[in-house]
Amino acid sequence: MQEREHGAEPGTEPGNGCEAGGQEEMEHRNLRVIEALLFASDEPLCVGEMAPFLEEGVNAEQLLDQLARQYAGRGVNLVQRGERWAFRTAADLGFLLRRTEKETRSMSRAALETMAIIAYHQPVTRAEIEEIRGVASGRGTLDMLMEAGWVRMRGRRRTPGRPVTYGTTPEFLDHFSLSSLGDLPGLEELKGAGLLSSRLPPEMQIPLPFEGELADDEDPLEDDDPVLATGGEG
Amino acid sequence: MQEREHGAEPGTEPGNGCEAGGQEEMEHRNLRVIEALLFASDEPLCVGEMAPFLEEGVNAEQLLDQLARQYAGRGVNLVQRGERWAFRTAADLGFLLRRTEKETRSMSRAALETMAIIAYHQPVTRAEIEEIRGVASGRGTLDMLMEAGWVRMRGRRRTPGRPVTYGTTPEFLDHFSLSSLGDLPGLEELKGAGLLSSRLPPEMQIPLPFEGELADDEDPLEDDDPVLATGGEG
Amino acid sequence: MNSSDEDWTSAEPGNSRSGQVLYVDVDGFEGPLDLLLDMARRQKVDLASISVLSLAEQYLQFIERVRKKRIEVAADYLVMAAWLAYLKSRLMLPEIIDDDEPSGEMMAALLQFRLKRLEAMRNAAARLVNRPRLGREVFSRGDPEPVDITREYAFDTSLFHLLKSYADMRERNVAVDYAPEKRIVWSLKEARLIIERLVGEGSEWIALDKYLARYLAAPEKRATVLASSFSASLELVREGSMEMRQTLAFGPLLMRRRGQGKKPGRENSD
Repeated sequence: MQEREHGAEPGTEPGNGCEAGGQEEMEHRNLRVIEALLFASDEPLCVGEMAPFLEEGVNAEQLLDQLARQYAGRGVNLVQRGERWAFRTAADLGFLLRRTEKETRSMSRAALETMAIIAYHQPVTRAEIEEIRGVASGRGTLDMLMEAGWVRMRGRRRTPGRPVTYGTTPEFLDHFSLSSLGDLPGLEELKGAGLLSSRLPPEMQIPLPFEGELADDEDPLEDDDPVLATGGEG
Repeated sequence: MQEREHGAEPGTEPGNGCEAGGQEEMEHRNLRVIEALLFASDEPLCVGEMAPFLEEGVNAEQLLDQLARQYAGRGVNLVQRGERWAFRTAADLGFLLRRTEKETRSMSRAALETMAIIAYHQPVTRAEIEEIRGVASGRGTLDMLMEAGWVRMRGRRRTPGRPVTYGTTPEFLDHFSLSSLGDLPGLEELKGAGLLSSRLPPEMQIPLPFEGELADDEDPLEDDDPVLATGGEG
Repeated sequence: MNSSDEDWTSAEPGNSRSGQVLYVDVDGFEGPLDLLLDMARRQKVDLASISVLSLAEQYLQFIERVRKKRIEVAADYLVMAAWLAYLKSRLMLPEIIDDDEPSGEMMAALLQFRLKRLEAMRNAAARLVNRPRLGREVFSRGDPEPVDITREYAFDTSLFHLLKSYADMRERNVAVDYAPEKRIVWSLKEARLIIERLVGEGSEWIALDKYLARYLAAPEKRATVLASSFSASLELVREGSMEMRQTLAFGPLLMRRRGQGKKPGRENSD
C-alpha cells in the first residue's frame, strides 16, 4: 500500500546523464507541486499564487501547458479560466455529475381518475375531464401526469375557445404493458372482471379509445403554440 | 483551451486491430470514469458507488490498481482507504502544503493513547482500554473520539455484561493516511512482541486489529440498542 | 507527546538534581501505571531488563513521601502501592511450592508486560499523529465538483388500479345523473299502522306472514317488511293490545287481537 503512495515515478528515466536528469527531476517536482496545489485549492489559482512553491526562475506557464497536455485525454482536465487554472471533470463525462434519482410514489385518486379518463376518452379537453369526474381538477394533476411522461397535449379542439386536447403517450402504453389503446378493456370486459356492477343504466357507455393522429375536430398543436412555451394551459 | 479539454488520447494507439482497439478503448473509458468520479469527490468512494457508471462485468479493482500505478509518482495519488478509494495530495509534498493555520486542535494525551489502543486492539471494550492504560478513563475521552469521527461503537462482546466494543472508522484511515488497519505503524513489531494482547498475560493468544464486520465473540449493535440512543455506554 | 513531558517534570521521583522532592503533583500522571512507566524510563534501561524490585521500592518510597507531604493520593495509586508491596514481599521471600498465588516472578513479568504494552501504545500514538494527516499534510480535492441530483418521480400503479378507479368513478357519477333505486324501508310506524289495520278486531290466530302476504311478494321488500312488522308486533304485544305465539322453533308466528279476557298463556287456567 505504501508503495502506491510514495511509489516509483514511471515518467522519469534514469541514466539520462547527470545534468539532464537533474533538470528533468526538477521539472517533474515542479509539475507535482502544481498538480497538488491545484488539486487541493478550493478555487482556481493563478500563476502568481503557485510561484512561491516552485523553484525559482521556473516558467510556470510552460509547466501548466505541459500539465494540461498530460491531462488532455483523461477523465479530469486541467483547464484555464481567465488567468486562473483548475482541474475539472472532462466535459464529456459531465453526465457523471448529473444524477437522476427515481422516486416512486403512489398515485392519488384524482391522478388515477384523470389518467384513466384521458386514456379512454382521448382526445379530451380539461373541461371534459372535469365533467366526467364531476369535480373540478387542479392544473397540478395534469401537469404531474405530463411530467411523468404519460400524458401529452395532442392539439386543440376546433370549438370556441379552442381548448387543448390531451392524450396518452407511448410511455403510458409501455408502463401498463398495453400494446395499443385498443387493449384497454371495454364495458363488457370491465363488467366481467367485476370492476363495473351489472346494475348500470343501459345508456352508460365506455368509449373506444381513439388511437389516430388527429380527431376530426382536432387541430394539431403548432410549434409556436403558446401552450408549448408555458408547458401548460394559460 | 477547448482542444485541451477534449484532446487526443495519447494512451490509445490506433490500428491495433478492431477487437483489441475496442477493448482498449473500453478500458480507457472506464479508467476515465473512475478518475472523474474520484476526482470530483472529496470523500473516498467504494467500488459499489462507481460500478453503476462502468461497463458491466468490468473488474473495477484491477482498474483502480492500474490508475493508482499511473498516479503513483504524481503530485496527486490515488490511495486506498479501507474499502474505499480517493485522490489525495502526495504525502511527501506535505511539508510544502502544510497548513499551520488549520492545525487540528491538539488532542489530550489521554485521547491520543485511547485512540491508539482502540486502533491496535480493536474490537476492544472500555474496560480493556482502562486495563491497558492502568487508569479509569472518563466518558469524555471516548465521546470526543467518537465525535471526531475516528472511533465508533462496533457491537457488544459476548461476555457477561455484554460490554460495548469499540473500533475505528473509515474516516480514521483517511485522516491518518492509512490504506488499511494493516498499515498501522509498527503493527508487525507489536504483534511480534506480543504487545497487542488486550487480555493478560503475554502467553495468551495475540489478537490483531480486527477489520472484519464482527469478531467471533462480538454481537452486532442492534438498531434499538439503548447505547445508540444515548450516544454512550449506559 | 512532547507537551506531556512538561507535566512529568513537575513530579520528579528520582530527582537527580538535588536528591530531594521539591514539588509533587500526582495529578500530572495518568494513573499509577503511568507513574511507574515514568520511573522505569528514568532508569534509562530497557524495560525488559529493568529491576522490578527496585522499581517497586521506588514507587513505594514515592507514595510514602507524597503522603508525608499532606497530599492525598488517589485510591488507585494506593491499590498499586499495596500490590507492589505484596510483589516485593513475594520477590524477596523464597518461593512457596503449591501456592495458589502467582509467583513473584510471574507478578513481576506481568508488571513488565503492562509497562511495555503501555509504552508501546504511547509510541504508537506518537507515530500515528506524526503520520501525514488529512487536512494538514495531505489534502483532498479542495473544490469538489458536486453531483447535481434531479429527482424523477415515477408512479407505482398498475393497470388494475387504473381501471378500477375509472370504473368506480364512472359508476359513482352515473349514480348522480340517474335517480338511484330507492331502497324500500318500512318504518316501525308504518308497520304498526299496517298491522293494526290488518289484524283489525280478528280474534283468530293467524300467522304474521299471511297478514303480510301481499307485501312480502316483492323479494327486495321481504326483509324490511318482516323485520319492521315483527318489531311493531312486539311493541303491540307489550302494550297489551295484541297476542303472539309460536308453537315450534321457526314455526309460523301467530297473532291476534287481544280479546276480552282471553289471554294466550292463561287459556288453560281460565
